[in-house]
Amino acid sequence: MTRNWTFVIAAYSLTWAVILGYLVRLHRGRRRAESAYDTAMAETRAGDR
Amino acid sequence: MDLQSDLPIDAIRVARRFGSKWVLRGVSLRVHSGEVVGLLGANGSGKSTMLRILATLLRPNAGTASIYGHDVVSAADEVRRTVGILAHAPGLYDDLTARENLRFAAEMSGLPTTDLGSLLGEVGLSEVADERVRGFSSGMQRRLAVARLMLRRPQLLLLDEPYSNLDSDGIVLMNSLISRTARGGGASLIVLHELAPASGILDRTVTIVDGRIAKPEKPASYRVPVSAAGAIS
Amino acid sequence: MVVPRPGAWRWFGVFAFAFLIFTQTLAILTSPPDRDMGDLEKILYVHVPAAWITFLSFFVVLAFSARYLWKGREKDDLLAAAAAEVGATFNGLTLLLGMIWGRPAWGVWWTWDARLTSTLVLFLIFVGYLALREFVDDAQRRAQWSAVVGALGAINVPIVYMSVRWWRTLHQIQSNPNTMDPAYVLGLRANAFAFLFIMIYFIHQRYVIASLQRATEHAAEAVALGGQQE
Amino acid sequence: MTWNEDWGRISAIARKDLITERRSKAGFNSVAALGVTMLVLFGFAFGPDAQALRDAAAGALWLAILFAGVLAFNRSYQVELESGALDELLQYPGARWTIYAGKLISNLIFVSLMLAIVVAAGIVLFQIHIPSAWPMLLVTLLLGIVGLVTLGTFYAAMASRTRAREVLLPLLLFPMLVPVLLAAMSASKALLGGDLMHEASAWIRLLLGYDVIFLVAALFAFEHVIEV
Repeated sequence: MTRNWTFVIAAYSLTWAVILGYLVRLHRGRRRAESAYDTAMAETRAGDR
Repeated sequence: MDLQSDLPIDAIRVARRFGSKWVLRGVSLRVHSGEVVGLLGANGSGKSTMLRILATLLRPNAGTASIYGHDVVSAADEVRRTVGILAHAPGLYDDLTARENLRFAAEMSGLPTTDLGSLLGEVGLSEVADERVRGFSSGMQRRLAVARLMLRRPQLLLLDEPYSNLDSDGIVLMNSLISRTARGGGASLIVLHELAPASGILDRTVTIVDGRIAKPEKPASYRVPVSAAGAIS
Repeated sequence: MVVPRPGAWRWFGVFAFAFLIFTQTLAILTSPPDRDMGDLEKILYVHVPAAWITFLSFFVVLAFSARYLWKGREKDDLLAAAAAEVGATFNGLTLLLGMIWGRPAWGVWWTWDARLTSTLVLFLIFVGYLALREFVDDAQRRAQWSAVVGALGAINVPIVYMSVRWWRTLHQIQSNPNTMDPAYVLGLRANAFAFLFIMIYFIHQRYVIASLQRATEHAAEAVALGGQQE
Repeated sequence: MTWNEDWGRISAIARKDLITERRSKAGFNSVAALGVTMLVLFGFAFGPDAQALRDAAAGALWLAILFAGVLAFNRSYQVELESGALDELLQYPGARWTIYAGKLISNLIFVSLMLAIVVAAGIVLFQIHIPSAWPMLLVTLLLGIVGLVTLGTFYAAMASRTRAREVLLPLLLFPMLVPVLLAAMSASKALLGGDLMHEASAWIRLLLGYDVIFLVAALFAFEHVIEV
């Protein structure tokens, strides 16, 4: 049964790697999207003048 | 919408982009019954895009347009019954003969397929009626496309550089179709590069500059060719 | 378009992750080793919830795709896309966890049973869905096409499952909570809820990114049209 | 919008497509040749043992038809995209599903003819004994083709108008076709082996159900696919 612990550990590390990896991806994507949005809004205000 | 909603063309601030590039930035255009209007502008100024929107082939990203009171997005089917577009590409099937191409158009429009021979005669294609379109010159293909337009008798003609590749006979043919449509209460919007072939039939021109209609009173950076400008009036 | 701003959602995310850590610890510590499988059963607490979440998120894709086709609202398109991406992520995870489970339990990395095979086909369907979104540039066209592809793909999933099951009925009958030890059931349910919260948080985050991008385009539109828009 | 008008459009499109295909014979010939070539390659993969060949025959036949079919579906829209004919097609008033129905009919005839050639080649190359239940086999072939063409014609309407049509069509289509291929292969294999387990009829029912579901879905959804 000791051999099975490798599989259990592999499964849990994989799960956390995928979930945290996706979380990081989302956070980066969000930061990029927010800065692009703020830039675009600044241009809009500049265009109004 | 308003009292003039049955105008042949009533476009309000039509805008369209491709990717992030805005080709039309709010074009408002009205065309009245019986009018023949030329649409001018530099290459890439959005003239063809405007025609395609009015013909329901593209949807505007913003703004509205209606054809005889029918919205080009929500009432596209009604618009298609009244509009005929002559696009850049002839839209013919290379492996069908001229007659078969016309018959296909008639069947698709629910029209009788009996008078195709005389129609082909009218555009001067009788002799090649049963030859495949693949061997046609671009002028002959243009004539066949004109015949297809005549077959469907649209109330509103949307013509994209209709004179390109046409000889003088072809130009006369084209102009007679345009003026016949105008006399019958229809209208035409014609994308033009040079005004000369259309000089006798245009009522007015509008110019698209930078995705908008240039104001007629203050001339924009776009110059109408001097030789042609005299012919408008 | 209204841009969703963070607020309560940030706390929801913190809660979802805290809850997941809690339920996984609980499941690992409290579940007794299985008579036949030993400690291997602990994989189930991640594998089974991941599989449930996969199917649930694709049901979400179907729902939003159908509503997009019905009402034509941009929001539904973005939500369907977000759910598809999250679902495909969990789908890939499910498949890999299944292999990690299958190797010690059955002696093979892969077997062609109905659940495994239809999960793989589902993954391929939604890889196609995401590829279609990549390859279509026009926003309206992309929305319409992917809504249709998403809806048809979701319709296909039960048919795939049925056909693969007929093709090969080899493996264990679907385990049903009544026959299982209550200790496992509690662990599974708790983890399923934790995964559900994570899924909701991910879909929302992905949706926020997409709407920010869309709002950026709309802002550029206002500039391009020179204030003719109201 | 009478049924007559709709039928006029459907038959006009189907007739137009078939005439075009007949005149450019190269298209049909090369697609059919590809199907037969695939069979030969499958023969190398599974042969030369006669029994192994017979066991693999049903699968090889369907895969050959599938790959050749994908080419046919993209070609079917290629004709419209050349010289802007699709724009012209969309200019005609009337219901959009008629365009799909017309293309469906012409593709059905096209793929059925191809199937006849591939099956004839398969009977020779894979040393197939024609079973006594051949009418059932014919039904299986037809239902399988209908499923294949229904979704192929539908997805090609999208894929052929993207940058990556060669990759995108199989990527979208093949996973969707899993039930059709499984059912058609299993039923064909069972029937070729004499259907000792009486499983063919269950597969044929599955094929029928699949065909009906996706035919209806495609007819309804086509408008959303072609209009933009």
